[in-house]
Amino acid sequence: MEFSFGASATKIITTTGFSSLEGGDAIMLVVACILLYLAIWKKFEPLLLLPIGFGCLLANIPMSMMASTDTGGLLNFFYQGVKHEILPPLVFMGVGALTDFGPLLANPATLLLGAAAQIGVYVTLIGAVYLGFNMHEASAIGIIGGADGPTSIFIASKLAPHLLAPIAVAAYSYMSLVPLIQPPIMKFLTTEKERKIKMEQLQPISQTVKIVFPVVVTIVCCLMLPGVTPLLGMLMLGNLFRESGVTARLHETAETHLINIVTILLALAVGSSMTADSFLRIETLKIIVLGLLAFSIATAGGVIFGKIMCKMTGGRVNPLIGSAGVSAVPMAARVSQKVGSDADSSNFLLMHAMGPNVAGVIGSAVAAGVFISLFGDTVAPETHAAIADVIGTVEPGAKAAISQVVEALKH
Amino acid sequence: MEFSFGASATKIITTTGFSSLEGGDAIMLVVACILLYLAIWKKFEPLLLLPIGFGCLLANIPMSMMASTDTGGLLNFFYQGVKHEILPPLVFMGVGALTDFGPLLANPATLLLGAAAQIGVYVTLIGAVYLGFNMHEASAIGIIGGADGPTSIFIASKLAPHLLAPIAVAAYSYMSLVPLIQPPIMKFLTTEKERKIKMEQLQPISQTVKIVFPVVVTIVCCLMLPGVTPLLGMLMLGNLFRESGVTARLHETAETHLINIVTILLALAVGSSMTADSFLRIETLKIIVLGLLAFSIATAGGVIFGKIMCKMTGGRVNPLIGSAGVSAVPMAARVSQKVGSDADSSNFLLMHAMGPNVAGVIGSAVAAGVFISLFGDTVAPETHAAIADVIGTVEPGAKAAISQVVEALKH
Amino acid sequence: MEFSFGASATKIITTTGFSSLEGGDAIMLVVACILLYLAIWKKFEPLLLLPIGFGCLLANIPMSMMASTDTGGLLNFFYQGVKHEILPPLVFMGVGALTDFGPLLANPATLLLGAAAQIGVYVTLIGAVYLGFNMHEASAIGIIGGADGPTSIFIASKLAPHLLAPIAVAAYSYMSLVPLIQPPIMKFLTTEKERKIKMEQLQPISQTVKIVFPVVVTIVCCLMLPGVTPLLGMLMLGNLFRESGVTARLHETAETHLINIVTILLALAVGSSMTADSFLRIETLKIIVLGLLAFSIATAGGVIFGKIMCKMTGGRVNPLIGSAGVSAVPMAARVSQKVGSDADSSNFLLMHAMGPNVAGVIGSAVAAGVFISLFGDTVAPETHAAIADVIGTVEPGAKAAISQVVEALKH
Amino acid sequence: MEASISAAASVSVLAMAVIFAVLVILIFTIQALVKLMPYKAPPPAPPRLQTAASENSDQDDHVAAITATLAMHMGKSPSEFRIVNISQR
Amino acid sequence: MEASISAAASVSVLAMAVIFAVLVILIFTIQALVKLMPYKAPPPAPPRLQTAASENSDQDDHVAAITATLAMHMGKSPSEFRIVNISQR
Amino acid sequence: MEASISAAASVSVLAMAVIFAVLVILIFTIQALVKLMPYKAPPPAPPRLQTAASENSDQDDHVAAITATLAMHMGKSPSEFRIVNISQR
Ligand code: NA
Ligand code: NA
Ligand code: NA
Repeated sequence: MEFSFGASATKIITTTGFSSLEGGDAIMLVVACILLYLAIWKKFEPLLLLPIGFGCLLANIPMSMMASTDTGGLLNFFYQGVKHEILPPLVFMGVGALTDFGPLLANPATLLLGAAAQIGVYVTLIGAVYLGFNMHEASAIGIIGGADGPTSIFIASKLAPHLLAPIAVAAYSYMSLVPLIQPPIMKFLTTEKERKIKMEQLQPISQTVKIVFPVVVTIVCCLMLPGVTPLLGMLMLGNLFRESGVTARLHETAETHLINIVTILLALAVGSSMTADSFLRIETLKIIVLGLLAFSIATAGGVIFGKIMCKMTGGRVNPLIGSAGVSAVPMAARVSQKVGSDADSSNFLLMHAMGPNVAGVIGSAVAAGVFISLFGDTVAPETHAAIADVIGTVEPGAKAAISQVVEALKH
Repeated sequence: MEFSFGASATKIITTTGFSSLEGGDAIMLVVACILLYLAIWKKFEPLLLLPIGFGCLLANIPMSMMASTDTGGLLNFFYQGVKHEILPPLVFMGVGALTDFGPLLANPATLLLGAAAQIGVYVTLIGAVYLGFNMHEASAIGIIGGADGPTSIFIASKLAPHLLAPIAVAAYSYMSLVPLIQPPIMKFLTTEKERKIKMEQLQPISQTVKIVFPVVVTIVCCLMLPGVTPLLGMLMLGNLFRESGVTARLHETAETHLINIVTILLALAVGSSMTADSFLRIETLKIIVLGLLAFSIATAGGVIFGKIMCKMTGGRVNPLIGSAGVSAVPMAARVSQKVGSDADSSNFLLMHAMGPNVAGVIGSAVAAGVFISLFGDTVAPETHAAIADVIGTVEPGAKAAISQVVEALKH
Repeated sequence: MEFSFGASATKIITTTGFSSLEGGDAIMLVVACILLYLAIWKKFEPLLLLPIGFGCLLANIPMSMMASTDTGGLLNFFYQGVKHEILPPLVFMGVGALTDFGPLLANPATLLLGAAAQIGVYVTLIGAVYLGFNMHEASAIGIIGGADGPTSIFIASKLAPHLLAPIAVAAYSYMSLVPLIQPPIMKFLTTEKERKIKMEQLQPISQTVKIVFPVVVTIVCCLMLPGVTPLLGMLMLGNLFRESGVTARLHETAETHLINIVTILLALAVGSSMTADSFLRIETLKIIVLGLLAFSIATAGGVIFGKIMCKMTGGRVNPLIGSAGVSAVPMAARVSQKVGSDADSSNFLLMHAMGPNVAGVIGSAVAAGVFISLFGDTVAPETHAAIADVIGTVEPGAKAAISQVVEALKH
Repeated sequence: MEASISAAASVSVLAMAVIFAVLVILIFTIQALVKLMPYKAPPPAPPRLQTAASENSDQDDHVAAITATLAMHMGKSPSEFRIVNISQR
Repeated sequence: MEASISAAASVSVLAMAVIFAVLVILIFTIQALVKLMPYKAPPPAPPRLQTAASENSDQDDHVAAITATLAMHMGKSPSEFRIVNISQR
Repeated sequence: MEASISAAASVSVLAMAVIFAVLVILIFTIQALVKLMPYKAPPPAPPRLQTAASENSDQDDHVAAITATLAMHMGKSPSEFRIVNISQR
């Protein structure tokens, strides 16, 4: 190799990112800056969208080797944790450690609202198929309506990894937009009188029930839908750390530094998958439209089922808590509170809305489980290929050895 | 693939866990619930047994892909950290960061009590061979008498990985039962007069000695028994973080969030190895019986050596501190304190018992080192196989390539 | 296998570390103890040099399987994080989270001092080539003059992994010696009058600029020198966590437990590469001499450029802040403060020196980027070989399979 | 297209049915749990704010908790310092 | 040897040039940023330490912050205890 | 079986011997260390609790520590608030 001044200068110039910056890269750098702007100044789920945006920025600097597809690169390494479905369950353990299922236990019927809101998932699924996506892709897009980041990432990386980036970005963006998306739908579907309904105070729940609950949910739901065990099981383990009262150390770690570390890795990995190739496609636009549809229908589904429960209980349920069934904890519950107190300033719905709100998390995990039961095994070959990818770097060695053998045998 | 309503319904029904739930799985789910009960309501080492029990629960939900043997599954991933002996040394680093060796340094002769308690390991070894286990298995079972979780897991995963689950569960369970197991043995072997012996106050130790100690232990013990270096070296590194006074940041992390994170991963991995196949065997019963034997003999060994030291020092050593030599820090030292103050309420043995207590940790690490020196290399081929397992997924590729070569050559 | 008393005793004796302790190992154990002494009693960068020294201690206990080259060993596992350039960027994220670029933004011209101090890197590069190192090795040695641990480790593991140990030790040792190395040079190159120059108070900086700054640096520098993206990008991400004000959770984790965990792993890995083979060489002595040269020239370069800036601004810049351009944050800035207040006790240079100090971090990252642009791709084959090493354990299996094929074909 | 939309529709109906089924089972389980393990009000706390003494004893708990917290942070023994003046609301 | 030293020298000159070029670009960028987004002094704080009332309101913030911190550590609700006597310097 | 039990017994005797040997070496090493680096009582602390002044200066340390701790948590500068009323036990 030559190190003359001229040769070196040429080398440096030809290896700058500018030398191979294409239009797509430049657009993606702008997209990254928009995400950062939304995260920082508009407070759109900043804990996720800031590192996602920064990961996108790094991935789209040409020759930086930071895209999720750059084998041997730093973010490719983190991306393995998404690809092999390790990071989303760990985030869910932290979510479980942060979640109080008390309001749900005090009013278990609100689980139905968490179920009803899943209608958003399936209307979107049909819409996605109508727009030309295949069933696996449509499922991964539909789950945006579950309003649950880790669940969306888990299902996308399992069923449609090539759509991971737009699905994750849409899911987190719309979760932040819940205070804008939901109120008009809620007001349109309810009467002033319904919105003014005051609900009875929740009954207290014994600590024993709170401890037994995560174990029972795990056994019941995971036996019926085993595919969702990594997600739902870890959620419930985190909650057991919280409620058992004997694992304070583990609880504290799970809900603080462990979830923070995993969030950083997960968000950077998702961001690193936002390359021009995968993101600047007509599919991304479709996903953004479908995601909005998903959130809207989910909200409507929850509110309408809330009206049904209102009727059936003789007016003891305020339909506004139904919209909280989309999950997006605790934002959606706060929206219920807000719309309720707008109708009657003495109406406190927050705790009542927390029931459907956490029910929505379980509901979309169950919806994810149904998808895995239906489509999970049919991607087994793809998953295999994915694993081979990771450690596929050895293959050249093996192949070289084999070709040596072949050469040797030829003589 | 068909997605008719009927076909889909059949798919969901045939992929529920119920459809393939066998008797063994059901029994293991009950075992998991018993472990959770003991951890939460009986406070049996909850920091370990709660996640172990939950890992067992997840692993035994059919088709959940959460057993330690399910390649590609979440808990299989954590299990690699046990298999490759990464997690136990990291736990030990945290233990070292939490341990004050001051009482041991103030009365170094108590190291002999930590040595004497290891007799439990070897009587159990002979018993295990008598019950039909081979020498490697017997060693791994014997080390339960060392009363040290990470050491037991380290040795079991090295010498008898197929017995990891029952050994780990027995070790942690009996550690919790120390307050029940030890007192009758201690009272049986000592006289009222011996139990009333008051010990002199411990001399203060200079900080310099406390700093030099972990380095010296590492050099002395690891040079003599190199196999135990990962375990003992990391224990001493953690202690050096604590005592050096210049690494407060690392000390704090090692003794809090790092050990907590590693504990969660380790315990889930151990729990995931508790499958019906590996656990519902007559060997498990034998191990449970042998584990109780190990703890009892270890306690007796410590107390008897304590009596010898009492005699030789002209009555200046209370034999009750001998039982603390089993380790089980700090439970066993508290038992010494309790039995001592039962005999004479003004008798404070706690600090004196902390010496043999932490000596017991070093003692069983040394015992582990002896086993590794004797048997460690003879499992080298097995270990190799184990490593091949992890990244064995590439082998199919290589094999396929090779068979292509063979095919090509045939023509 | 025989387990007679005699055979077992022989086994234990032949497997002690003593049986294969060679002179080199013994010397390295002494070197490890010297490092520990310097870290604990002389406070030489103890957060790094203590675990590096302890890693060296463990690695040089014969048969402990703790050297970075012992495949399957604990520290070899951590070493993968260095080899694949994962740990240094994570440390840099923590450094970014800990760094306030405010003083630099208030006086951006101080970036030139951070650039000028890089002259130490290049004079050393030429010196290293003169002493017989090749260009890759010389670059890795030169970067010691950047006075930045993670950058040095990153470049060494990329361009000259066989020199990692002496380079890392030299870098951290001289960083600790900055208060001894710099003052004589600073006093020699400045006049009493220059040292007494008082600088104007820094202008306040808007929070918006502080937020935009890390994004802009990433785009500008990484586009020009893409190879440094893992390092500089993660530094800036950590800083964005800090300044954005919306990711307090991630900021706290990045600057405390995450950087602590990564530091433990990184330092142990570096220590484990300090084996007799790699460290007890004439090259190590050369590197130690060159490292001192690097720091001295860097200091001189900064001070001389400070004098130029002093002249050009009509005496408004105190040349003493130039020496802080070597980085070694915040030690070098404190040295500027100290030497300044020695000349005039009412002279407060600390905040003014923080500008060039953090500029030095960016400066040496840019210098690293230049090296990667020039030499980064030419090591691609080596890097490939390195990756094959990691998962090379499968190769024997593949080779065995291949030889079986060959055997089969022979018949 | 027609076919796949009808497939999507049947999957959707089925999935909603499964979700409701699973969650209804969960509702009944929770109701059974709540019935089996009812909430028991803790024994009435000793009257507070009535006498200075009782308030103090109560405050002592809080002071102890804060003291321990700070002791941990300060790396000192809790016995080395004392916090006063944290009054009950 | 000669040749490689001269190569090293030309690499060094080039590298220093690149470093200065990159950092000069950065300087201009920062200067532009600072000009575009100038520092605005926050609105003057209400006068402190003048009246007991204003001091109290200010102190309330700090008390609230400490209370929240301790509440987190104590695992209790912030409403359960009250800190007084943290006076402004 | 007989044979393997006798093997187990000889391994056990040997292992206990090794353990005692290693730990006895450790005992002697520790005793040497303690003799070489004896404990030196720290210089007597200035008398406390005698005068208000000394107590105050002592308390200042604790106040400083707590202040720093809280400052860290509050993300504010320690100079911004002041804690009083932590009295020495
Ligand atoms: Na949901
Ligand atoms: Na023990
Ligand atoms: Na530098």
